[in-house]
Amino acid sequence: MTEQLPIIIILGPLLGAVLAAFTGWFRPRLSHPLVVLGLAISFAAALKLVFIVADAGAQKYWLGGWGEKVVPGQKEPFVVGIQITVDYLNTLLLVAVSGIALLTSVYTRRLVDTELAGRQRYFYALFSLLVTGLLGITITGDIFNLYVFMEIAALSSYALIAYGRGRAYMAAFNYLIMGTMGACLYLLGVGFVFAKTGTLNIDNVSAIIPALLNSGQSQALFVGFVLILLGAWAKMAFFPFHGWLPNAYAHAPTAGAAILAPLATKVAVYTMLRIMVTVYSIEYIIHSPGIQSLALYLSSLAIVIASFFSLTQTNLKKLASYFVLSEIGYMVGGAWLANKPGLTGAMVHVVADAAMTSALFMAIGCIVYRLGQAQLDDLKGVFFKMPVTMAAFVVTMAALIGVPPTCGFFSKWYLIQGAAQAGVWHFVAALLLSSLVKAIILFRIIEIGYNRVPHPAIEGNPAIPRNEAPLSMLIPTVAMALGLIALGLGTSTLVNTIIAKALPAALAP
Amino acid sequence: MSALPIWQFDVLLLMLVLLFAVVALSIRNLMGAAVVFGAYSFMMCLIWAGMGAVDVAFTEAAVGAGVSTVFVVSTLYNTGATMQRRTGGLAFKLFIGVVVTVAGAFLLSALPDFPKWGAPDSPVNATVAPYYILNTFEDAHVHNIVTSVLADYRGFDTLLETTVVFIACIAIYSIMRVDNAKLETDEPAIVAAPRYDPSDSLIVRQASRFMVPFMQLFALYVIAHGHYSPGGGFQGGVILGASLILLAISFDLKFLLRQWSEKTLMLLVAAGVFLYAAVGLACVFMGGNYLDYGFLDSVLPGERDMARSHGILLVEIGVGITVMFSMIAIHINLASNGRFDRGL
Amino acid sequence: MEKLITNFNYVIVVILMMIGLWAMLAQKNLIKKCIGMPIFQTGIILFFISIGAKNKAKVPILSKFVVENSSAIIVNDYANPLTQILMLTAIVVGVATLGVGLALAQKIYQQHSSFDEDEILENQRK
Amino acid sequence: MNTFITAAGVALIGLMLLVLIRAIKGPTVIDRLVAINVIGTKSIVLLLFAGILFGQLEMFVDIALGYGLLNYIVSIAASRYYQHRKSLEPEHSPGGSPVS
Amino acid sequence: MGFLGYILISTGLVFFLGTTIGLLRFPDFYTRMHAAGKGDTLSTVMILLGCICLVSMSWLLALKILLIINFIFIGSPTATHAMMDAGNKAGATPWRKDSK
Repeated sequence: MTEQLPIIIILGPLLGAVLAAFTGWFRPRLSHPLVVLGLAISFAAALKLVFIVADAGAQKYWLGGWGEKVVPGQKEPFVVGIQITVDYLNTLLLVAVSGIALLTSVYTRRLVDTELAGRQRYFYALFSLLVTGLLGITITGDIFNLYVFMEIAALSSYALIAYGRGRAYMAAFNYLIMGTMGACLYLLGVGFVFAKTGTLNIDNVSAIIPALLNSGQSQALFVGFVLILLGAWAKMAFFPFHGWLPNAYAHAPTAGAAILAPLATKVAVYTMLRIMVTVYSIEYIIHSPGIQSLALYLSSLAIVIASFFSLTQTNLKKLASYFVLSEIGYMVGGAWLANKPGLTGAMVHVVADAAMTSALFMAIGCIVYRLGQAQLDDLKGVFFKMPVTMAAFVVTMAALIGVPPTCGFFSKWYLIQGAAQAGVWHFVAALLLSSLVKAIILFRIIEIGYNRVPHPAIEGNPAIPRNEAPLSMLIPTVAMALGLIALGLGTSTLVNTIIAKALPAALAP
Repeated sequence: MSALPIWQFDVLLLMLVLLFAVVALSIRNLMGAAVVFGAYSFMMCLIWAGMGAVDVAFTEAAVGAGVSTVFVVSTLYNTGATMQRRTGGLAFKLFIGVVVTVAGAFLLSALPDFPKWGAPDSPVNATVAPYYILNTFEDAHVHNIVTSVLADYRGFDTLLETTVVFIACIAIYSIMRVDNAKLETDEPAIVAAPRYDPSDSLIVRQASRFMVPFMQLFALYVIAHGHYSPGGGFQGGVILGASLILLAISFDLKFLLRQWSEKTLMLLVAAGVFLYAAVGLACVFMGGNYLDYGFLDSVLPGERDMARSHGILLVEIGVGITVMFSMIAIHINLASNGRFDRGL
Repeated sequence: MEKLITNFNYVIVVILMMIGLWAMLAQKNLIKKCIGMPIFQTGIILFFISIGAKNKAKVPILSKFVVENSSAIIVNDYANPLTQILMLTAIVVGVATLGVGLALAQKIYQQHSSFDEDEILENQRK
Repeated sequence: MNTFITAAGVALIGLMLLVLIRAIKGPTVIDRLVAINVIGTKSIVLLLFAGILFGQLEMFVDIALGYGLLNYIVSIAASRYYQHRKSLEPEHSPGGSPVS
Repeated sequence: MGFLGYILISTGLVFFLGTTIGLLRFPDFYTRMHAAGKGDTLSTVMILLGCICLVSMSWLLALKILLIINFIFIGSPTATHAMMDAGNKAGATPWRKDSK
């Protein structure tokens, strides 16, 4: 049965969603456990595959059994069907996506019951379909199939955002326009690559491309590359296309934002990495220095601008959205450094940032659940009111800043190392600036939440009653925060056993 | 010029299509824009038919020209088709225009790299595609190569495509549906209730009543005959859906909802996807890979190739069910403003 | 220049896509944006179908004659089926996106009585 | 025969272009609707012509049939819009709130 | 038989020319509708009949084209009626000889 594991990763949430759509009409209470079950199956399969991949290398799975066939007139065999691949590059992200989705699905139960009362018939189905799309983008080995998964993820995220009502409709509409534009640009780029190579399978394409580049037919491939890149950038809200993200995530219901914010953008970053590292080669990146320096400047700019705007925000959800934006700058910059530590940093950071953002939004969700809103000024005394949640929050912020034993520190360390090695000092400066800004914000929140009220432990001051979020929310939050530390401690193992092997061999050490 | 069979048509139609696109965007009344956009899709479909892409043309005729125009019209029905004349914003439009022009020039810079239009030995035509053409009958006993590639070689794409329709349906349902019992006060109904006068549409009703059975018969033929001629689950499903939409339009939404309740519709939408996914899963239990219908030969009649052929038919039926009921549910949601009582 | 004439299709494709893209980004009216979206998409679809077209090729459906007499199938007699399948999927995805966009636009209109982006933003600021 | 069909098709497209002028000029939406309806019907004919030129008419007839049916639905839907709403809105209102 | 086909298609094209001119030149919605409704249906039907005569085809195929003709014969006038009704209800003003 192990050879069926890759497809089980997709089928778990897909079938869970379809069944949840059925039960939504008969036994609405049953939808949630079904989705959780599907995600759990998916997570188990992904976890098992990590070990298989670490032992035996990349696993390929051919849908419908249509594998490599000899085509008349061609020397090499080509894959005629759709292939899904689990290799060193995506196996960790698969675990991260399915694991975070599993925890979040447990976590959202109470939030949905209160926030979306009476309208939650299809919420879990859409939630599960979003995860299906994200897992699919990560696992697929076919560039067109990736587009379809992209649209699955996108359509369900528009619906999840629109659950927020009011301003969320406009935010979702803007996201729809930007998202469709991104997907279309991606599809067009795929068209350009397809026109020159004639196949859609990532392995086959990457085998053909070097010969085409050497024979001087590179303009169409270059245009295709740029188009795919722009598409991925629009999907991940990278600097010139970032306008939709803060509104979309801030106006989405908290339960929706908790799954969208950590995963949607990270998977788009993965798409970019996949195209850069596997489909085109890293030499291609190095030999097209024009875009390389442009991308690096853009990522520095993205970090700086997002940091600046995060300083001016008064809403916790919006603040966190700007954090997401600046983290995207990290990953894009790291990838475009195109050297070993830079790429390692980017790959680690994709996983680490998914976990950090998830923990952040979970903590914010707990606060929203109890306080009803997330304005910074309303946080007075929140440290006394919800000490466990706030402890998790502080740990998460520490990880975002990059304090040692957490995972944020290690990925950032790799990134800075890579930038120093490539001599891109503006990127180093942007990274440090962003950490500084996050530290300032953390201290501001501590100031508001801890210092602005009289300390209740001191005699004579009014006691502030403890009022934590319910356990079904608190436990995932704390688990996620502890996971950040665990991930930090395990970083070197992960890098040595898996990520180091995902790096292209041609890369200078 | 290329020597495609009918390049004269192609060149003229391409010009016409550009004109339609510009007209659709420049008409200031949104109803006008929607209708011209429908005609744009018709033209597009002719172009594709002219290039030999009959299935694509069929889909575009059913979807682009037919159903999506009806969707736009029903949206406008609940809102309004007027556009305010606004001054200003010209600088922004010009700026975007410049950006877009630069992007276009960038795209055109790849032009010399492309193989000649219609060259049979271009990479796209010579790399993987010959395999499908040569082996489809042996592998799946299907005449229409497009059907076999769609549902078998690249069947996973089609499963996901069906899922996309399913998602769109439940997304629109969750966005639009409002509880009739407690209409929110913060979302006032802009539109006054439409005046419905059953006496004014006798001719339309009788003509529709005459046409609907033929449409449904034709749609079933399209689904079942998809192995031999253009068509398949998707096109047939859209036409089936369109036939019921026609009933809803020419009679009344209630007329449709009496036969197909909200619950039935939404359950059937999910049922189609479930059927498709379950057929794939059955292949896994029979020992093959996901969606490998060849392994169903012990339950379906015939050898492996016939099992594939029947497997394709099964999943096409699944696609048809999902698409049909999605189209109806989307139309009802858009036309009745999520109230499921009356509308276009 | 010669390339420009032989690849006339691609030029139209690019113009079409850019019209759609311009409409999606520059138009202030939500419905016009929604209409620009499929125009962009059909441009892409046309591009794919164009690269799969073959001179003097028939539609990709095997005739009964070829199948029954098991005569050799000549590849160049049939248009490329692969691009067509990809674009079938793209069309479906396009209409799904259009539907969701229209639903959102309708909801926005209910709140603001307008499809105009500027007016909606003004309303939201109040 | 093929030359004749091609010529007839080109003539049809030319006439469709003229009909399009009515769709552009308006003046009211319902005029555009009429013009588009005519173009839609003629597309069916063009589709059959394409089938004849391909020599595979049997593949194109189904599409033409579907075409005709859907064209009818669009026309009915668009005319229903005006039958129910009962006002031929001006092409644009002079600013301010829309009339609806 | 083929000769009949040529004649039918040519006549159909002439009728379509009439439709187009009518659509462009008539002064108001109702008269344009008159040109479009009648000329369009007739010309389409004629061209389709011409196709049946011109191309040698199986009975099934001919039957399908006859089915298309049937649908156009029912659908097109109904659509015309609906649009006319829509124009009337929406308040399209008829042209009078004395109006400018």
